[in-house]
Amino acid sequence: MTDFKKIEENLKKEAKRLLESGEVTVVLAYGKGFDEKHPMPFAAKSVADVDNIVFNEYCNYNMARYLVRYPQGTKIAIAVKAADSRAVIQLIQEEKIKKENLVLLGIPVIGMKNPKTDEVIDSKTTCGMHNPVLYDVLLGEEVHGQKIVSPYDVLAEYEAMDKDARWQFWKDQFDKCIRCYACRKACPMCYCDPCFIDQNKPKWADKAPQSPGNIMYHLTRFHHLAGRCIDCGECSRACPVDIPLYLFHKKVAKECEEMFNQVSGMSIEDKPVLVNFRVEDSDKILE
Amino acid sequence: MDFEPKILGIACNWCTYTGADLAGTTRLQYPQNVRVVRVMCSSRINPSFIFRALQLGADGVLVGGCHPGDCHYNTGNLYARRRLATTKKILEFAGIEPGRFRVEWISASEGNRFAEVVEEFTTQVKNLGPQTKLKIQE
Amino acid sequence: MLKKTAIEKISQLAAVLMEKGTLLAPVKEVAGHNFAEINDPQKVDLNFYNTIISPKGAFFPPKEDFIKYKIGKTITEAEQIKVDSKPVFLFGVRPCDVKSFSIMDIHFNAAGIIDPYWSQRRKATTIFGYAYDLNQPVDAADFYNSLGIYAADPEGSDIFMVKKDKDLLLKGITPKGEELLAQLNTLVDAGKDDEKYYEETLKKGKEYKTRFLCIDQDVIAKKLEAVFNNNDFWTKVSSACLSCGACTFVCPNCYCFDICDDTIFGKGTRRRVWDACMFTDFTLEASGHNPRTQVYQRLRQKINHKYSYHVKKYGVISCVGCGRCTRSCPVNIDIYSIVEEALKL
Amino acid sequence: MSDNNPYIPMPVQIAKITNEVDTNDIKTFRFTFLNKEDEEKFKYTPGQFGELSIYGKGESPIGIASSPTELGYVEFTVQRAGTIVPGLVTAALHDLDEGAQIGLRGPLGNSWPIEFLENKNIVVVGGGFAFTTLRSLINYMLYKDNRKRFGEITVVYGARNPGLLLYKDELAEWEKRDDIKTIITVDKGNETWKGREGFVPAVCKDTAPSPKDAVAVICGPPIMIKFTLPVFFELGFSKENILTSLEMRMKCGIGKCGRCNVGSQYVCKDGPVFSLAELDQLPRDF
Repeated sequence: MTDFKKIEENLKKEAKRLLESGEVTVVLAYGKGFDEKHPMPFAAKSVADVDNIVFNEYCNYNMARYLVRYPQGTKIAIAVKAADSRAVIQLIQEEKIKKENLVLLGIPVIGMKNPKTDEVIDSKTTCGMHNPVLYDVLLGEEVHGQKIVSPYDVLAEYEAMDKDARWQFWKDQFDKCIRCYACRKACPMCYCDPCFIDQNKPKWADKAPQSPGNIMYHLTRFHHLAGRCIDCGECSRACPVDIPLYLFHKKVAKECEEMFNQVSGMSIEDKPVLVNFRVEDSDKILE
Repeated sequence: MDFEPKILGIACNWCTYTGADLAGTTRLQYPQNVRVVRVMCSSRINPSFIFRALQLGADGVLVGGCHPGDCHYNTGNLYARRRLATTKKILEFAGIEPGRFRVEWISASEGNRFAEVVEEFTTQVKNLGPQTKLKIQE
Repeated sequence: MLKKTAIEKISQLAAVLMEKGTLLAPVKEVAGHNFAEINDPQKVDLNFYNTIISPKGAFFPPKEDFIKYKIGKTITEAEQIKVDSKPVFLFGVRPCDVKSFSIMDIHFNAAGIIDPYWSQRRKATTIFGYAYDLNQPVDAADFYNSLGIYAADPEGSDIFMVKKDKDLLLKGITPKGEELLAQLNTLVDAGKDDEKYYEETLKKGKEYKTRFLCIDQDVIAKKLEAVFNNNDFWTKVSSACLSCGACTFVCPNCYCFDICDDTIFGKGTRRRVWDACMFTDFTLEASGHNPRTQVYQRLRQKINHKYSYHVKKYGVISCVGCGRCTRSCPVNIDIYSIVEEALKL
Repeated sequence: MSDNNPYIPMPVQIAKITNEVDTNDIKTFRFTFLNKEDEEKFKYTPGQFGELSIYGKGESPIGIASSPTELGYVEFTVQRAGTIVPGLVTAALHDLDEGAQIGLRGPLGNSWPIEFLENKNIVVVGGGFAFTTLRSLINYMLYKDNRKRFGEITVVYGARNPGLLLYKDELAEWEKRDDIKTIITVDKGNETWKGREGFVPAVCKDTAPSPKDAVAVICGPPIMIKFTLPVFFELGFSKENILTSLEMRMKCGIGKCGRCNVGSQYVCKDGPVFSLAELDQLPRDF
């Protein structure tokens, strides 16, 4: 099991060192919330802030979400778990941030929990990896010897569904949506301003939270994240009405992986699959 | 009464649209269910067009572009291929019949092919019946 | 008048109410409970702590249609949508949420122009307040005690309900509630011990402690005014904020809305929909100018609106401490902590 | 409910469209009421605004440009918005012809404080497109029954170039009158321009209106306001005697929808007119 206390100590130590030496101006990590179970994303900007840093099994937040908030060129250190490091890589691929401005504090972790249900979420709602893909400093022991669970295993039940039943399932889910846009705001890859749904020319959907607009919003959002979603599960965790958005994102990611043979956020050399092509792509994918 | 599907055709200006023209000028017979919209390139097609078309009552959407390698803008349709393939998968997982969406490469000289594809696709959509899932109820 | 029914038989009561009008009651959903219009009396479920989304939707629905029209027709042919004047029963509202209605009343129903939709819905509705279950632990996010509300306050309800083991005690509070209670024939008269239990619960409610912070509304209003330009403070408390609308949409006291025209197939509807001050385009003017472009400005607006502007304008804090915003926040921003910190400055 | 529903617009007809500027993006629309009783209901004071409402597009809050002394109609000067945010309503309005019917809600907001202005010398400073409600005020004060209620009237109005001046005919008329001092300036003239050149703040400095018993009413782009205010402070105007009109995004116009607040004040209901002294009480959040 992961030693959360040890990681917290290392995180504090590194944050302190980086801020003290002036190597970075911000450390994006996790801070104390109103109780143990509810830590918060936290931006430490001075050595004094470091005391507030915590790390425990409820620190699910993908801190990559906050990277685009800082002006280009800001030196940032960021705590990254497996999926978070993939988000950083993906953002680097999309040229939203530059590697040289970042210090990645890698956190290998196993046993992250959903604070609402206390269940372990490793591969169910997130990508199922335990070790960060890219890091400058590793804050704990790499996790090895775990049974490898495909993050796509949870899809089997839904893929097996009859298409009408699947439609009904998704329609019911989307009908719950209150359009608070927590999903897109929690998503590290959703950085458009304005979002297509907020445009009034063309106006893609009603502003009112009702079925057609909700479906339009979510389907298009899934499309916009195709080949970019790094499966951190933040959208579904953020959702106040618990729409399992991660399922759809996983499915699209799986399909993209099969069609284009590339996993998102694994290498800074890659290009996002949908802004790339190979001449030898097969027409089979269209069938 | 027989079900006559409404089909939105989105055709690239340089190949498929010209191909459709050719089909017309050579007086080829094909079903009139397709309403064609011209775009400059198949890569101009925003996937939201397809979702929106289905919401607004299209029973099927047919996209036509140049053959890979023949794009007027060199690589447009190569991007489009990847993008529209993804669109298809999304429709499928949402529970919408994938048969309602089709992408075909039809060149400017393939009037015959255009007529054939429309014929085929119309029959296919006809068999699927009216699209009621995404369609917004009036 | 105190009446009672077995909680098992709650669906019978629901069925009677459904005959009389529209019944809005908590139902169980995947993520938790929410108020919904009841079509099946079996669906009513009182086994909840509090709903995810506040019951404000009963009077201020997520979308309220004003006018229906056809494109190309003249304006005089547009059709106004009337509010259904059928009686509405809002069943199982926690005391803090009941309090929120009276706060919203000032804005919609008293100050300036009266909002016709809110006021009509309010008139048509009978509120069944429902005391928190004092045997359940209090949620860590709640802080309604700080706003002077207690777990078993019947104030504001027409009928107040208290759970007694397997029974539900119902007490008429207002004449409207008394009258309705007398008509509900599925209920039986409560006994002496029930009366005692009811009274005791109201008393014990005072000891059912949530988080507590001494908030004097004038002090906090002044304080927030004073720290308005303290950008360091606001940047710090908003550094985690994602700027989504979850907190405002679940809030029982947030009333901001947008008026929009939704058109399709040559027809359109002008309606109002919930909007959130946390959205970037909330204050975006046609000129392109936006006074609140930064996250800290928007969060500052939200906190100030509830704890400062509202006090100045309407004389009361626009928050009832139900803890929903904290529970729903994807990043656990806690309005209570922010107020606490602001007071310390 | 129908009669008193504040969200339902009253039907009006476009009686006249005047193209105000060379760039064709500012037009004055004259509306007449389809129902006579609506005209009664639409009793306004200069400085108030209305919500122009086009079904299918939305609503736009626009200041009333006509004066209440002009009976039988109401005028709005509207700029086609859309450089940054596509302005659906204003674009649709600009595409309409005379005779078209739209909706109007109002009058909304407070107004220029007429009682406060009475028996005082009035200095009106306007810049560019923000002159509309000032025109309403000026015409109101110049009306034959009203003129004696006010002291000297000085108008300083500037635009970027002569082609962008609004209400050119009226400006010419005012220049002829002797009960109003009209100073028109443009940032940069052209071949035919014979008037003054220069920025509004500088012109105000030159004109140097006396602060004695005087109130300055200033409306214009933020940059103009920023440089004009110091001039007036220097001249000795107190903050209570400088009035301006704020702009905020609005939707309902009746203080319900909660978006146009500056501090505890709703610009749509408690404003848009504020004195600088009042603004000092509010947080800088606009």
